Amino acid sequence: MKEELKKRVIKGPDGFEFEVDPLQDYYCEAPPTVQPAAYQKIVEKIFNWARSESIWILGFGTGCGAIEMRPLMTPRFDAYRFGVQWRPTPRQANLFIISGYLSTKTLKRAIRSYEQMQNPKYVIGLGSCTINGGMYWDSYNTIKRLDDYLPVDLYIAGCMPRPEALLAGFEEMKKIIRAGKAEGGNLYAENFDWYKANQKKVIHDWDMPEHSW
Amino acid sequence: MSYIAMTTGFILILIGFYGALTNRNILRMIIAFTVANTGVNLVLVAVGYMRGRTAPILDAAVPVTEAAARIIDPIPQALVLTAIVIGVGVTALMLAFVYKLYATRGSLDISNYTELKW
Amino acid sequence: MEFEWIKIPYSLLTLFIVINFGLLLTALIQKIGARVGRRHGIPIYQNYIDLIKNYAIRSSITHGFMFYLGPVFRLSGGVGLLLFVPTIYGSEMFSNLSFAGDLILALYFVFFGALGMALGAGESGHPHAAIGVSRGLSQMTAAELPFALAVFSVALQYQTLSVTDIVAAQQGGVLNWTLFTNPFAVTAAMFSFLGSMMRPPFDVVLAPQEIPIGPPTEYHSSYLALMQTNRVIFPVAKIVIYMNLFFGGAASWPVFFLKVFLIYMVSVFVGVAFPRFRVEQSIRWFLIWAMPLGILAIVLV
Amino acid sequence: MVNAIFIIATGLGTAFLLGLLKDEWRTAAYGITLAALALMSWIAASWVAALAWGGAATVDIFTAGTEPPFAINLRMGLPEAVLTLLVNLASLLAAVYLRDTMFKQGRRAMAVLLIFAMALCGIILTRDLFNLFVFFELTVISTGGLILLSRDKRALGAGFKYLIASQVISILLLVGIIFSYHATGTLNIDGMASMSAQLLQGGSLAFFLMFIAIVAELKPFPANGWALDIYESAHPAFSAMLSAAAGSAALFAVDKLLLIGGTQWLPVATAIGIVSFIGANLFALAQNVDRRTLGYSSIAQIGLVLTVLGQRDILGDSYLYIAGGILLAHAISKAGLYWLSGLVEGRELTAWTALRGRPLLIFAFVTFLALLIGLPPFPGFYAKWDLIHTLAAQDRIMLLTLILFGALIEAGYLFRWFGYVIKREQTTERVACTPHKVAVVYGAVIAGWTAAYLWGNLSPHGNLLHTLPLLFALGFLLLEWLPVWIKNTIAIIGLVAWFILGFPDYDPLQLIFAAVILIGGALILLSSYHVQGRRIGFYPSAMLMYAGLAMLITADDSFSFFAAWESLTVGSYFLILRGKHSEPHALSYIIFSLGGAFLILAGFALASQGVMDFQLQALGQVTEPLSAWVFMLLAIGFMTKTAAIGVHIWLPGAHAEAETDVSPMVSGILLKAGLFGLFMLLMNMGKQQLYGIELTHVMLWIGALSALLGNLMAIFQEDAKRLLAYSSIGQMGYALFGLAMMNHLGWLMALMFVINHYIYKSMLFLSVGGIAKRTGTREMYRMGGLITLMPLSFIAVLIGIIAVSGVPPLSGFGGRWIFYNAIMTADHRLPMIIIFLAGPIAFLYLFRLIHTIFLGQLKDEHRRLKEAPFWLILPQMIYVACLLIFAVVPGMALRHVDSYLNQFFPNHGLNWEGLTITSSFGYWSPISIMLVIGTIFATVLAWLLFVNRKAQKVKQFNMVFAAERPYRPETTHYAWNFFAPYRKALGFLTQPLVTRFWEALTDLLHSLAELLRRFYCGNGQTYAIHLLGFVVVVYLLKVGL
Amino acid sequence: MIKRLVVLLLLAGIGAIFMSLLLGYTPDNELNLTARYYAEHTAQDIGAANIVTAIIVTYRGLDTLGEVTVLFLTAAIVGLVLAQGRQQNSQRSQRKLPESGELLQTGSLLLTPLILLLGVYVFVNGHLTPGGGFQGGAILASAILLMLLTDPMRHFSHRLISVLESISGLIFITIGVLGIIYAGGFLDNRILPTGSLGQLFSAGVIPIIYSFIGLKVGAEFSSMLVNLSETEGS
Repeated sequence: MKEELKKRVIKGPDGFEFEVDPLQDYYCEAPPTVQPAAYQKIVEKIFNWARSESIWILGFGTGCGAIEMRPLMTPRFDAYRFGVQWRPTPRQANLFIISGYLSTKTLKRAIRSYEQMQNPKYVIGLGSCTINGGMYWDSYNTIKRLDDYLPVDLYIAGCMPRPEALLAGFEEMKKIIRAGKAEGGNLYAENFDWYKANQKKVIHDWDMPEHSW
Repeated sequence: MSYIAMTTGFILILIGFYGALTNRNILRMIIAFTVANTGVNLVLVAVGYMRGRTAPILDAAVPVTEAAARIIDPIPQALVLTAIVIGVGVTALMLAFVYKLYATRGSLDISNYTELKW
Repeated sequence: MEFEWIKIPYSLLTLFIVINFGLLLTALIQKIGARVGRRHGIPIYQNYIDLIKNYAIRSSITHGFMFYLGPVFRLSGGVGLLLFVPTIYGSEMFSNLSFAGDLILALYFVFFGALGMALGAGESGHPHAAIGVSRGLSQMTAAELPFALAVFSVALQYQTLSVTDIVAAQQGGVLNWTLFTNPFAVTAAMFSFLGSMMRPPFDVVLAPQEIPIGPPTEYHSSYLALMQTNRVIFPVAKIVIYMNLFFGGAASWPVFFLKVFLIYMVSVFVGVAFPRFRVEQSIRWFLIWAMPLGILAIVLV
Repeated sequence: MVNAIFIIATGLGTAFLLGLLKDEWRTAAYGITLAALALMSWIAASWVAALAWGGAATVDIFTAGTEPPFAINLRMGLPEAVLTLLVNLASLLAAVYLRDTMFKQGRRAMAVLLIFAMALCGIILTRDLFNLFVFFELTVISTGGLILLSRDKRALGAGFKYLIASQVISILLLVGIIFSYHATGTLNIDGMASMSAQLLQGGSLAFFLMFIAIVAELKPFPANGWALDIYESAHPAFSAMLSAAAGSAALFAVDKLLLIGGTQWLPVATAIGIVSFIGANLFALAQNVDRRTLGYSSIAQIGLVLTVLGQRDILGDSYLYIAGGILLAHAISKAGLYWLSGLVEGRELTAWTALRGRPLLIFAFVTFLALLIGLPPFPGFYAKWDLIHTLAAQDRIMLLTLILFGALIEAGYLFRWFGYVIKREQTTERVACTPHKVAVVYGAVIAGWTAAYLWGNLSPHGNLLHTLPLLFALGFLLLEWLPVWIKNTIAIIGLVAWFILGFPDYDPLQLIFAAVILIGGALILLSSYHVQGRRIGFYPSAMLMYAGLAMLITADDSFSFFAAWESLTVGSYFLILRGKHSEPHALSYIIFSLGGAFLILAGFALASQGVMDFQLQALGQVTEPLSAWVFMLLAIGFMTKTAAIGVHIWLPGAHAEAETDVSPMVSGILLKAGLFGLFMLLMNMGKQQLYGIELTHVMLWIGALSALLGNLMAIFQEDAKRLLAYSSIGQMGYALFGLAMMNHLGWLMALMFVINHYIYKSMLFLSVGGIAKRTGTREMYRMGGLITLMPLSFIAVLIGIIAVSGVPPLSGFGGRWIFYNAIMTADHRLPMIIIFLAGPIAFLYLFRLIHTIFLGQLKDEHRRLKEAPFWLILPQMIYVACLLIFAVVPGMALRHVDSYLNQFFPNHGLNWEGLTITSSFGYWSPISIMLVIGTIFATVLAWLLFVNRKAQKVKQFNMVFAAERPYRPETTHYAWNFFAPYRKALGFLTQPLVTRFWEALTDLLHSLAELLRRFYCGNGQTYAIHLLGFVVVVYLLKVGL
Repeated sequence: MIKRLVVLLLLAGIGAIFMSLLLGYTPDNELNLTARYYAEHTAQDIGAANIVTAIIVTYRGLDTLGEVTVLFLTAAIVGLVLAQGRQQNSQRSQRKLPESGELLQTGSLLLTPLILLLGVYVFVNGHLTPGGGFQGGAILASAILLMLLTDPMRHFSHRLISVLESISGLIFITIGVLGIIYAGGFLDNRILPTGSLGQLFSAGVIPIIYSFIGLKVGAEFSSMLVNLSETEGS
């Protein structure tokens, strides 16, 4: 446990002493909950359509694949045509692209970012490394199977896949969303303990709350 | 006559002042002041002097009826007496101070008594 | 001008028109920007989808009372600003709620949304939000100055503070526009306009990666949807003021659409051509280049 | 009536009688001494009574059964009676005070004391020159003896230096006397005066020598080193006598001598006096030894009286009143202070902190300082008023300036001292409180107040001690033993009652100010209920301020206006000084305020041109070349109070360091005094031109610059109260600007600012004060995230900042709207630019205020904070309600004022018909705005509540932090140097140039004093040289050249 | 050096003042108003042959009272100063002084009574001849000085001296006050008949006053001398 997260005794301005437990006082402790779909099917359908046509990607490059995302913004590929755009903050993003191998160090950050995204949220594993570890299958420092840690909706295989493959992936993703099958967020909430156990297995210095709101 | 006395008086005053202002020894300063006082007294008397007249004592030589024409001005004489006595008093007081100063500090140099300043 | 109940539906109508126009306009502008970069850019209806999607996000968090109210302030500010200014000149229908106050009301009401938003962003506790607010407010104060000078100049020129009267004074031909009768004021105001549109070179407030989009960094889902709504209303409302003050106003909706678009394009022309200013640079820029024009406008009027 | 010669006979006889007693019978000897002094005092007192009230005439007392000029005669008139009473009373009290020393030293010391008193009476009574000399020598010698009473070893050296100087003086005096005698043939003063033509012909050297010798007895600056040494080292009781009694007697001697010298010697006295006054005051600045400071002050005061003596030719009937007032104030206060110094063991000025545990002694100290400085209602105040008026009427402007300058310096070091006493850390020094010594000090206090009452009664302007508000304030001194809540209730009732009483007589303008001051003051006082205990000193000061304010707005003539002004200044100074670290700020406040007050005094004096009962309306009748100067002086004076740029540097510290409930008083209410003054001024004088420059135009620029720079400086403050204080500078700049526009709406705007600024600044100061109280800091970056813990404070601040920034729908917008309408008709456009820039900047600091305190990250140590105390919150909530109401129906207060302003500016008023307020240019409908915005806001909020009903409440670290998490709240709260880009761009404007200017000025004065006082090298011989040098220089200046 | 120069310059200035006084001085040819009054009225009003004495004791009696007080004060203060010193040094053993010579001892035995007598003569005749209380008193004191020179260890009664001094002073004042009651004013000498000019018992109370002044002055000088000598002796 990092120093700043340990309990500490604090003296208030009036001289009154009390204990501060950062994990409780500074972080929301509630576990994630399953967010139901709209009551009306038709409404949900419309919503899913809108979600599929407005995919906001979290601008977070976790590995070498991040370099393949840049061309998507250029005139050559112009992903904006498809309603795809990048957001700098997880709060506003819907889609998290894990771009290539994910070191355990980065995993921690990836988990945090993922948990801070709002439901519904989607994960795309980009490249072979996210599927089975790829060429780093025996590395001490990368995770092998992304799905154990975050609910992946779609893998795009390749080492690395070209931007065109990504575009194809987006189209695929849209289909899944429209079909109402992209419920990764709820999956994560349902199997929260399982995911946490997996995550904690590889992340030894777990210095954050259970769920990063 | 009165001019001479007066001039002498003034010169004595100046000498007294000079002595008092340049000697650092306190005793010398006091003596210088007595010189100056003497000069003042001389000036006082000289102002009252009138040529060819006599002391303002009425006796056979100066009958009451002629007094106004015969005597010199008596007032400066009265004044000078007072001045002398006062001078004596102040001098005595200064000496007492000097005695006390010397007893406490063992110095007669005026420039050593400058602990109060600014 | 007195209040009548009929004004309420009329105002709602104005609002409806402007929201739709704004959604399309901003998409169009973005598309134009994309074309400059030789991209296709977003579809013209993309804003609608984004808006629906944001309302469709199922979960949300709140940092507290002010955080919650921030977007409400923001949108109220935008809507209020729009409705306090008569949209169409000569139309009783679309003079909206301008009976409540004159030009000064509009000028000061601009701050209402900004203040609320800043407060909401502040309560998120995010330092980047605070930095963004700091930059935004700093830049705004400098940018407002030439505009205020220009408005004062125009008010002096027409001897009135009523927007309707100012528009009325500009009728009867293009040459009667303030643009030609008081060019310094208009130039100063247009400089100020650049600064208030959050487009380059004055968009360091939102620096997307340095301080992830600044004040709204913690906002999402329906909060963001409200802010998006405001994002389409507010520039239009603002441009309406410019249009009324400097460009003869609009007597009909088509003219209105055209003028708003053209005025908006001014900031696009500048924006696509110039890189970003730092905040202190933009403050200096406004004080050195825009303010003297405003002073000239005041002195010469 | 007992023959006055018995004063002398008693003194001498008793002195001789003491020699008969055995050395051991000390109690008897002491008793006799006291009895003798009491008898002498009684004789003097009976003469005072007879001459002042009994209608007795001045009596000449012959000796030797011969008529003057042939024998010595004495005279007993009113001045003589008062002065002998003063001398004898001082001696009597000194004797009481010296009890222990007297017992130790025996009958000789008592005899010397008696002779000293007797000799001083002799100096006062005698009408014979040589006799005067004899009595002078007697005082010299007895001084030499009494110096020895001191336990201080250094006193001996000081005494000797004194004797050296006396020798020189007596030599010169004797030479002068004898030649004067020779020239006139008489030694009688009156006789000589009638022959003065004869005396003064041929260079008048004889008179010069006499005059300079007697003047040298007054210890004029710079020939006075020995005197200071005595003041410093002698027994305080003796220093008291030397300063009070001997100084007065010597002054009276000079007065007599000037009878001989006639008018042509008056300028010499004036010059020597004024040089002493300024020089000694200047040197006192650099002093930190109490008795020496008092010594400098004595010299200064005597110099001032000498200056007054030099004005005899123009003062006429009021000569005695003025000179006497200043002299009496000086004598009583200096004696009292010296006696007090005997109670304090340390000799540093700061050692007087020992007084702090004793409120009565502090009261005594305050009384003495007030007497000395000449604050109302003490004699010095009346005297200074008349003096300055006469000087102005006679065109002695230079002298007037110098006197006021010296008085300012004097007030500076005295108030600094007071600040030390109240605020400095207490040293280990104790107060040696023996009952008889304390009784003597109280005796002086009583004398001081009696003198105040008497002088008030004699004053042609009416007695200030008869005014109800002042009495009410002073009455709290008697209630100090009560607990706070009782006093507070009385105070509130008093304020409200005074408002109700005065209500029918106020015109609309006064009504607004009265409401802000009295009702507003009562509201702020509500917050004072949160204080426990007795809060000694608070209520008299606060009520003094309110009394001053209440009197100010109803004042008709210049005197009552100025008296009220000084009262409120002093009261507020005491209030401000109560803050924890407010000592230096309170000092700069009082210095600037007094400086401003002196300008006002000078302005009134110039305007009145000798008219005693000068009505404020008459300001309008002042004629051309003069009126501009009057206007300028008054305007600068008033602007000092509103803290216009250039004279603003006192405000931030004073307002920020004051106590929680004092800050709103001094900011919300006190600043309005300056505005009221400006209203009064502009109403009566209108536009003025000086060398072709329109002065209101200059004011316009000053207002605009104040607004800009005040706001700009506010945004860079880390201290919340300081921020508010700078904001006040800006706000007052706006108000000043509005006034200076000289049109209907400008004034209306200024009035609106009066109300608005009161409400929101009081509210903000109260909330910030409450928060500072809870968090224990005023630095905003140390706070943060308090919104959930202190929601009510947050609401107050939120409403406050919306109101200040002028954002609709709250009342601040009304002010802006009127402002825009006002500038449409203003003559000058360029200052508007600055005002335009200032407006949005206000937004910056306001946001910072609310953000860094309430939003952002909550700190560890603040997690358990409670909401501010109820009594702090209550007025805030009332203010919130007021702001909302005022926002909806501004016409409630303003429409009356608006129509009132029609008499000054008939054009461009507002139309208040119906719900919409219309001007010639635009319109504004507060109710509609409120409704529209409310409706839109509610609708949007309802919509958000609907779509966002499931929002999860998260905590402060649950945020996007670039995939990391925050470390500590301190490092996550972006608050310090919040507007860094602004500092980069415009920070150069906030260079503290003004502060540096004033600091350089005070540094200059201090280092000048520090450097020049080296001149007093401590060597008695050098002092004698100084003395001779002084004589020669005066000779060269007056006679030779 | 600079100091001397400054002093010389200053004195040049003072000298210039004196010089112009001197140059402006013209001796009177006849008595001025006041002096003439004294010359003409003293004999008749006061009855004193010595006009100066009349002036000193009566016309300017208040001055004289002051003078006496000066001496009284000085004596008191000198006593005060020296008494303090003595208190500190009283522990020390007294210094041994050499014997004064026989000539001095014999001479003083012979002269002391004569001197005292002369002193008394001088002050008793103050209103007739040059001299008076002050001169007489000083002469009296010189006798004491002679005695002290002869035997520095001689002890004088302080008490006696101070009683003498005080009583003389008190009588002076009492006579002055009696003047208010029985004659024209304070210190008026005419409470007793003025007698005939030139007689010993003439000039009202002047001889009495002058006698007491003489006693008082003598006592005061003596007191100072004694105090000084005792301090020196310790």
